[in-house]
Amino acid sequence: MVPVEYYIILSAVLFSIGVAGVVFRRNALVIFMSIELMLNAANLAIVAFSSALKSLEGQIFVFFVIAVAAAEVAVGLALIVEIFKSKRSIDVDQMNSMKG
Amino acid sequence: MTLTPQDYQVLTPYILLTVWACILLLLDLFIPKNRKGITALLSALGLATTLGFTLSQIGSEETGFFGMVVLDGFSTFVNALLLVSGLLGVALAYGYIRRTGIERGEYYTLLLFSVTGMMLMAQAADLIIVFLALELLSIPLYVLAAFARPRTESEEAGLKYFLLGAFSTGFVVYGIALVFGAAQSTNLAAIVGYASTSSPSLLLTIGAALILVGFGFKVAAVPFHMWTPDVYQGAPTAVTAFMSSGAKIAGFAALLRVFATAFPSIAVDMTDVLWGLAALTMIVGNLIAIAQTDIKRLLAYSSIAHAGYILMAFVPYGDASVRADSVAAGLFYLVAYAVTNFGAWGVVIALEKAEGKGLAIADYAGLSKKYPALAAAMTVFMLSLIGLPPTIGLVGKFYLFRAVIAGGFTGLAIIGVLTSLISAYYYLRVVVVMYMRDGEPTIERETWLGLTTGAMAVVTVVVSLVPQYLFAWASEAVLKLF
Amino acid sequence: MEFLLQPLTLLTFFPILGVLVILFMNSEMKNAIRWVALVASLIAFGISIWVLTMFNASNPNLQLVAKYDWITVAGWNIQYHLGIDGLSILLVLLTAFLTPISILSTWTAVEERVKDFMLFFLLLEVGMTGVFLAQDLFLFYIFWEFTLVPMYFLIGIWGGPRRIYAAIKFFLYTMAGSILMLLAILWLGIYGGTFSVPDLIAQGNIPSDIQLWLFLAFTAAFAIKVPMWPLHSWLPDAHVEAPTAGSVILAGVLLKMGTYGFLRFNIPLFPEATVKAAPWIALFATIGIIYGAAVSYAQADVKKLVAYSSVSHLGFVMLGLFALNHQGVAGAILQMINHGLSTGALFLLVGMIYEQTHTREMKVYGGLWKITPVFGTVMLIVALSSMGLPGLNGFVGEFTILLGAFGSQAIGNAWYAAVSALGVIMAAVYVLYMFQKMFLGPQGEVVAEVKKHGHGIRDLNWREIVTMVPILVFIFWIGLYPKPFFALMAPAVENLVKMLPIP
Amino acid sequence: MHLSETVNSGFFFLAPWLVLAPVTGLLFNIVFGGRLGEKAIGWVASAASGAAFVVSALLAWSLAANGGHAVSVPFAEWIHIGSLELDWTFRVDSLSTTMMLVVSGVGTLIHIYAIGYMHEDVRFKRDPGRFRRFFVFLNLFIAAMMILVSGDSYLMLFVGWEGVGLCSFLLIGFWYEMDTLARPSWANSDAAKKAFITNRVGDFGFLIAGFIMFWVFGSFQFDEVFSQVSTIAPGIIIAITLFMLVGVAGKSAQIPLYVWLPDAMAGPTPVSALIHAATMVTAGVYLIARSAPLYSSVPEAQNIVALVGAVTALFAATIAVGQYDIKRVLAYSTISQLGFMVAAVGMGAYVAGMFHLVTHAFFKALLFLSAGSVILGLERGHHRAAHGHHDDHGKGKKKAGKGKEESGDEEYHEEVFDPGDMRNMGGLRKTMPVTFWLYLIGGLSLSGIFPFAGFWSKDEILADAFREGFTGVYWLLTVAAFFTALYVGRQIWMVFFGEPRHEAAAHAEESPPVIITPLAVLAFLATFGGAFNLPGVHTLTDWLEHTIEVHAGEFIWSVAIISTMLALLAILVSWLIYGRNPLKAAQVDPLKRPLGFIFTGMENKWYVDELYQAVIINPFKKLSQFLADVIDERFWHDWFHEKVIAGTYNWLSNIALDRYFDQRGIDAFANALGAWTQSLSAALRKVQNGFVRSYALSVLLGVVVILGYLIFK
Amino acid sequence: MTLDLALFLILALVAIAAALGMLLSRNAVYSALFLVLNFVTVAVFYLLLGAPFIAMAQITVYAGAIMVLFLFVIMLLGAERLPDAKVLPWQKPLAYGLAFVLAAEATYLFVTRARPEGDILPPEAAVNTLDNLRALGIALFSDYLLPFEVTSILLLVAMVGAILLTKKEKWERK
Repeated sequence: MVPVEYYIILSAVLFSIGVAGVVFRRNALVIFMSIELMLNAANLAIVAFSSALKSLEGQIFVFFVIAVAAAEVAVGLALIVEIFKSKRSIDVDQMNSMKG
Repeated sequence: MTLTPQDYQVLTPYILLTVWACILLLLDLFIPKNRKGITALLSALGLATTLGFTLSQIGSEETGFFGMVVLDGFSTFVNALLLVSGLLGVALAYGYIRRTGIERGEYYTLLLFSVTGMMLMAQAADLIIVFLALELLSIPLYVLAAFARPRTESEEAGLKYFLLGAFSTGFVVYGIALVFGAAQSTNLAAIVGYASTSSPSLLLTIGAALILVGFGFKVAAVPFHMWTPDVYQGAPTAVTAFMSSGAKIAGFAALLRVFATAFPSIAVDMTDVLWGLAALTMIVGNLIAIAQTDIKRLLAYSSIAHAGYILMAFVPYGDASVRADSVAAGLFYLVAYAVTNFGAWGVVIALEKAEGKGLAIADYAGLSKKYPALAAAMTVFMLSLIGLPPTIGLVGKFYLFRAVIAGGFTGLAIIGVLTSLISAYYYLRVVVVMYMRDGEPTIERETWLGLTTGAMAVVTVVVSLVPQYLFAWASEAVLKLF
Repeated sequence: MEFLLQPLTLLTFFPILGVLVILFMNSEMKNAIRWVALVASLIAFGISIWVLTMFNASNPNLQLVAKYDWITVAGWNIQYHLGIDGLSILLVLLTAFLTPISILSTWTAVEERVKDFMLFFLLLEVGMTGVFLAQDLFLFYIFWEFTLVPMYFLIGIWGGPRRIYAAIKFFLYTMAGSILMLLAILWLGIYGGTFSVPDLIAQGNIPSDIQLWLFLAFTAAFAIKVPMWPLHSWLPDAHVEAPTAGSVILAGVLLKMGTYGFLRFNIPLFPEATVKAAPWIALFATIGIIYGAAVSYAQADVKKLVAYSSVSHLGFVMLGLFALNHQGVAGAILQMINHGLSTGALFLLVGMIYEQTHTREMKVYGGLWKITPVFGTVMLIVALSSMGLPGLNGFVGEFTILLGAFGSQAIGNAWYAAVSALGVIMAAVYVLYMFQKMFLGPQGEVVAEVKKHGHGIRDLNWREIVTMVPILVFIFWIGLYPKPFFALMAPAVENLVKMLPIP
Repeated sequence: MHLSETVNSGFFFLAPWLVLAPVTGLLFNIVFGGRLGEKAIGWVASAASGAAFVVSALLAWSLAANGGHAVSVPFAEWIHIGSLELDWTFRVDSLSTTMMLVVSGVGTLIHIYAIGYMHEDVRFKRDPGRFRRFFVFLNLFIAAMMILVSGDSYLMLFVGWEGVGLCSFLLIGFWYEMDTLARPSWANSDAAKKAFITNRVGDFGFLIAGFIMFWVFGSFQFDEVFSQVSTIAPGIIIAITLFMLVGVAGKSAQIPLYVWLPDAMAGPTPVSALIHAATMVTAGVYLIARSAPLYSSVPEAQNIVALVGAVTALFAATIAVGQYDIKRVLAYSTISQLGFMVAAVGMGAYVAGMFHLVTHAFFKALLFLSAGSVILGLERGHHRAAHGHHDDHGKGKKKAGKGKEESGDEEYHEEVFDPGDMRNMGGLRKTMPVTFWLYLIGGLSLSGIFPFAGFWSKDEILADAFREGFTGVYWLLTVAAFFTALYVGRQIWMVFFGEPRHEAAAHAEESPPVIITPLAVLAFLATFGGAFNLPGVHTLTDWLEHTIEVHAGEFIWSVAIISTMLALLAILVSWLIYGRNPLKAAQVDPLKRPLGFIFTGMENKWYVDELYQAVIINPFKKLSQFLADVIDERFWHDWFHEKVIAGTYNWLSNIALDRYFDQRGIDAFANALGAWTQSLSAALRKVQNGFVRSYALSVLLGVVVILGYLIFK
Repeated sequence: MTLDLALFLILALVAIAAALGMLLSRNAVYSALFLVLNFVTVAVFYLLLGAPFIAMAQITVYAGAIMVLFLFVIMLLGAERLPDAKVLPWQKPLAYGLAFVLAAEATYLFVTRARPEGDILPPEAAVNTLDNLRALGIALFSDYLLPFEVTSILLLVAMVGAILLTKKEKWERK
């Protein structure tokens, strides 16, 4: 029997790794992947809770999260591709024409 | 388990607008490229119709779709405000997107979809719906921000908004996960039911805090605000105008709905956090605004600062004796802010030139001589943003600070007024330039733009003289919320 | 209609009619615009006289009250509530009196954007009158803040070389104070359940420790406006840069809003705190009197000199108010009027000469009396009034103030009054210095300079004399026969003083 | 509680016309003067003053008919607030009528004299506006003086008190654009300003006295105050009287506030005679006499007043000896004589003081007006001589004599003749005989030579001092009397005897009748004025008895003999020094050698002006400058408000400098930024750096902090 | 240590290692592949937690569709590697630090302050129970009909947006 907090801690660690990726990677795609990792970690937590609470609600929520993630990916990748066309780079550090 | 007409009635405006948007998406294909004005008109028609339905719902109280959504005074108030914002967004965009060469029918469709997301957010009674609505309002905005591609700034704005938005969504989802873990449900009513039977759990608090991060991001509260100036600057101005009001209204509506309905039990902790956020937002927003030379960035920081003011209204949400008044004050201020904000952006749009020219504050020099009415309108908006008579901004601040003081947060109120003072400095600069500098500005004369701006100026002044009806509505709206 | 025909409503908002007319006039019709503005302000003055005739001086309470519910939803209790009593009637009259005079003074001084100027000026009148009449804190606050806006434009658009700086400074400083007052107003509104000043005074059960805080918050607003030392730093900038009419109104009326605020709100609303604070206010007032006078003397710019002299004069007013006895308060009210008249007149006169010479450096003047005898004489009278020569208005005010302060129980010792009396000497020093440097002595270089460009310096013309004569009449009237003026305020002052818990 | 009655009989109802008559005159001249000729203006003014005299006389007659009981004539209410009740009420009693008569009488004479004098004055450039202005001021003065002497309360007295101060200012600075020698200069206006401000210092004392009075007695009205004297602690009365003394010292030119009076000679001569000798300066004496019940109740204060008067009398007399300007000698003489009066009233010898006041008005007015006549004569002579050949006597001497005031005008190279410098005179006895005799009468009267008016009045003061045991005061005054005779003798020898030391003196001319006639009247009074209060007759004493508590002074032979002997001795000494060997042109004063630095001290007025300059005026200027430039401008305005407040504003908001925007206005705010704040703000600016990663970091930071707070709270 | 726990720990290590791999790989392709590994591991967890439907969705949608899309874009743009740059040197340590603090806070929270209730059932109890799947399906179309529909709209909007953003056509400017 695995206590639910083990899963939650695992998800928190994964989530933190995702956060770290967003914060310090420069590659827009990798950043985006890190965000997916964050969502994934959250999903893990939900499913774990769902399992511990013997509730289906969590699983359904995860289902919607996955769907939304897909929608986000569509838009996000389109944006990245588009910006690559004009900048010839997906380094987010290049995208600082506005600041201050 | 079947759906009844009541269920649909709860969501009539949303469904109406969604269906209309889908139809418009198709219709647009048949509208010739040079007559996209028709799309604009049609979208406005849709918004107006929906607004009519929404207004007819005043006084209705329903729950629908198995507790997923509610219809109450609050949602009606917010929906009406959102629909008006949508209408104004269309009116401001009409000439603008044509002139800047980005006229596409999808602009309006996306705007409609975004409004549907916002409305759903106001009606959500389940965290799942909150999450979905958040995405539904955001994704069109990501696209709209980048709508002026391949202009670098626009694309950058889109990407920044998207990456950071998705980042913050990650926190929201994790927050929902924790709340679910703590309260065994994502339904707001169920959560509050759980919280009332057991002692408040820290897990719930942390989950709520993470959800707060997501809302904080949407409403541009410090420290989740940093996307705001860049996105506002880079996005097409008409989009910025819509986004700065609409997204903020929706964000606050959801924040209020979620916190007031689900989390009163952890109010003690949350109040501290909200206090800090509000104070920080007012301070940082106003301070950085002073340094701006670009009117769009200036207004962006201004919108951050105002997020802080509105946040103040939510600080005492757990205190039963004052929260109704306080939240009503927040709603009123949202209206004041939206009206003023649209007006100010209208002026900005009028002065904007191709390629992002005409956006420096210095470009406003001499406006009062050449276009006195426009300058006067801008002055009214600036005064309203400062909170000076005779504008709705003053009445709003009065209402707001009163609620805050009544809640016992005098310190916060002091920060609020002091930062208002700071804000006077940068708003006045705009006035200084318009009235006390010489220059030869040119403006775009567009009927809808002019009408919108003028109407907003009139509303700003007139409502300040007879604010009681709006007051009454706002306080009515929150009565059944708690 | 009944609402609009209330005398006080009419008085407050009549200038709006002028604003509407001017709004639809072509901005090229400069003279017509001037006339419209003048006539509008004169009619407003007429209304103020009408109000005066209806005013019952022996009644200490609010009169001619216009009271309507305004915002009474959601636990709000805000009324449209105007009223006049002995504390405010003189200031209302002063406002209505100085506005046409100021407008008249701009006839040739303002040539650019006449339309805008007159619009702002009339709006300013609305705000000022409203401040003196409002009896609801919310309404008061609206008028109070509203006066900032037109004045800001008047300084910022038609001012001197550093006008924008001065305008912003004026705006920010005064706003800084008033927002703290806003909080106090809100607190009162919540605590008392109403914003009506008479009701709040009647309730009057604010705990004394809180009274002190509220008192301080109101003081922040009013003290900056007055301005009390050491918060005066905005004043010289604003005065020097403002156009003549702006300076006149600024000194004549706007500063009075501060002292009036103390009188109308601080003292009756927070009597305990008032009594506690009286010695401190007296201390600052005394410092202000001496400091303002000394600093005036060291100025090279005549407008700056007059500006600093206001610091000194308003120190007297504050000293009188916080003597908290009949003499002090009545003297202070009268001195507000006196200062409005004399300092207003000084600014007008300085403006008249500035229009010709375009310099305010005193050292380039000299011997003007010989060239412009009428101007010199008028200036002399006004200057003497300003330094408090008996027989002229300034004396009556300053004397009663000092007399009141000298024996004030609230202040507690006579030293403040005694030291303040030194200010009378110092007033002579700077006023005479100014008069000597400009009007006496050999002819200064500016005379020749002006001659080079045209006909030389001219004496006052008819319009300018017409501008000055009413002020001079009041200077003598108040100096020789102030009875009617005191009679107007006496019952109200009596009432005010009586309610204070002076040990 | 008015002790004085209000009477409807007699001419008392005319009392307001004391003031209204001159006011009418001045208003008439203001309104119609522009169309009148010089003469008409002058006569209108004189008539107005004359009318006041007539009213005074009628009032005196009515008062006498009323048995001398004081009468109040209410005119109008003035200030009524709470317990403060001030009215415009005239008071007719023996003391006030005495003053009224002197003021309006002497005033009228001087008005008439001025008609001629002003016309003759070289500074008068046939400017009718100036002429009119002069008479308007004179009438204003009479009006103010009448308010002063006829007021029924201290406050009304104060109104007149300040009013005459104003007139003094206006008239001293009458030739405001020049100095006494008609050169463009600030000197006259400086003198005027000095007079006003010094007077105001005195008024400060008066005001404080008034404040105490009000809060102690509850009134300013004379009778009400006096009736309560006995109920009040003496300490308070001492305070009142001493503060009042400050006022007296200002107005009546006593130590330490006398310094303005010599400079006041910058005014036209009639002004010197009227204001600065006969009337205004005696107001202080009147005030003390008026306040007799107060002073009499506190001997300590009396001592101080008497001492101040006596010291002033001697001190000023010594300075007078060292002066060269004919009017300046008289000015110091006036101070000295005022010292006598103040000493007298201080001792409680009110009658003696008032007596001396009256006689002094006669003879000092006579002296001043005669001096004016001399000056005019010299000017005429100079005018004639100038047509002949050039003369450079004046320049070198003038500098030594005139002292400081003119050192500022060094660049003024045109040769200037000073008609008032006694070193330019000599031998005028021959060219101006009438003036000489008149002057001589005045001089003898002033010196206290029997039987001239001055003898009687001065002697009464000395006798009272002696009798009342004010020994120190007595001796001081006696010595002062010696010096008085000495400078009078010196003056007369220098001016009228010997040979002319200047072309102008040689060509001097006698003055016209319009000038001489008033002099003759005054000379008559100066000779026989002693009759008003001859020992044993006591007319004035009896008269004043109705108002103030008096005692008839006895004539003390020893005192009279001592003072007369001393006076004669002084005249002898002056003859030995100045008469026997008349001064030559450009010769150093013969007293200088034997007296050395003492005489230098006298010449330079014991350096009191310099002392005040160094101790009071310069520090005040410095302080003002310091407050204005350093405290207000640099510290408060520039540093605190610009740097600290505005700078903090900018620093907080990271405004490095808004270059596009506003260089002059707003950036004045920003420009106040210090270097360190700039570098800090540059660091702050980096936060909003445009990098998505950093923005995300900000979000993360927020999350971490919030979670940390909630978890570890 | 039970078998469950051992399995969990091993998988957890793999998941964390894969996540770190994604985080630290210089090459975006490796990152993507590491992420796929992570997703698969998490899918196993889902199975362990008795959520087979979610596990399948994870594999197909995430590991399958989404990550393939990622890889596709990476290849398309040729953006496997970014040239080195030395901007924001303070960013990286700060990012690590804060992420570590976040993880630490979370761990602390879950371990000591707010231990979530309940234990995970053995997978056998949940896996392959048809009831479970059926209930899920029914719920999705009854109670959760609205979210479902909203999601469909969301996907539509995303599609429109994506098309709009990548369409070749350039706007002609006036």
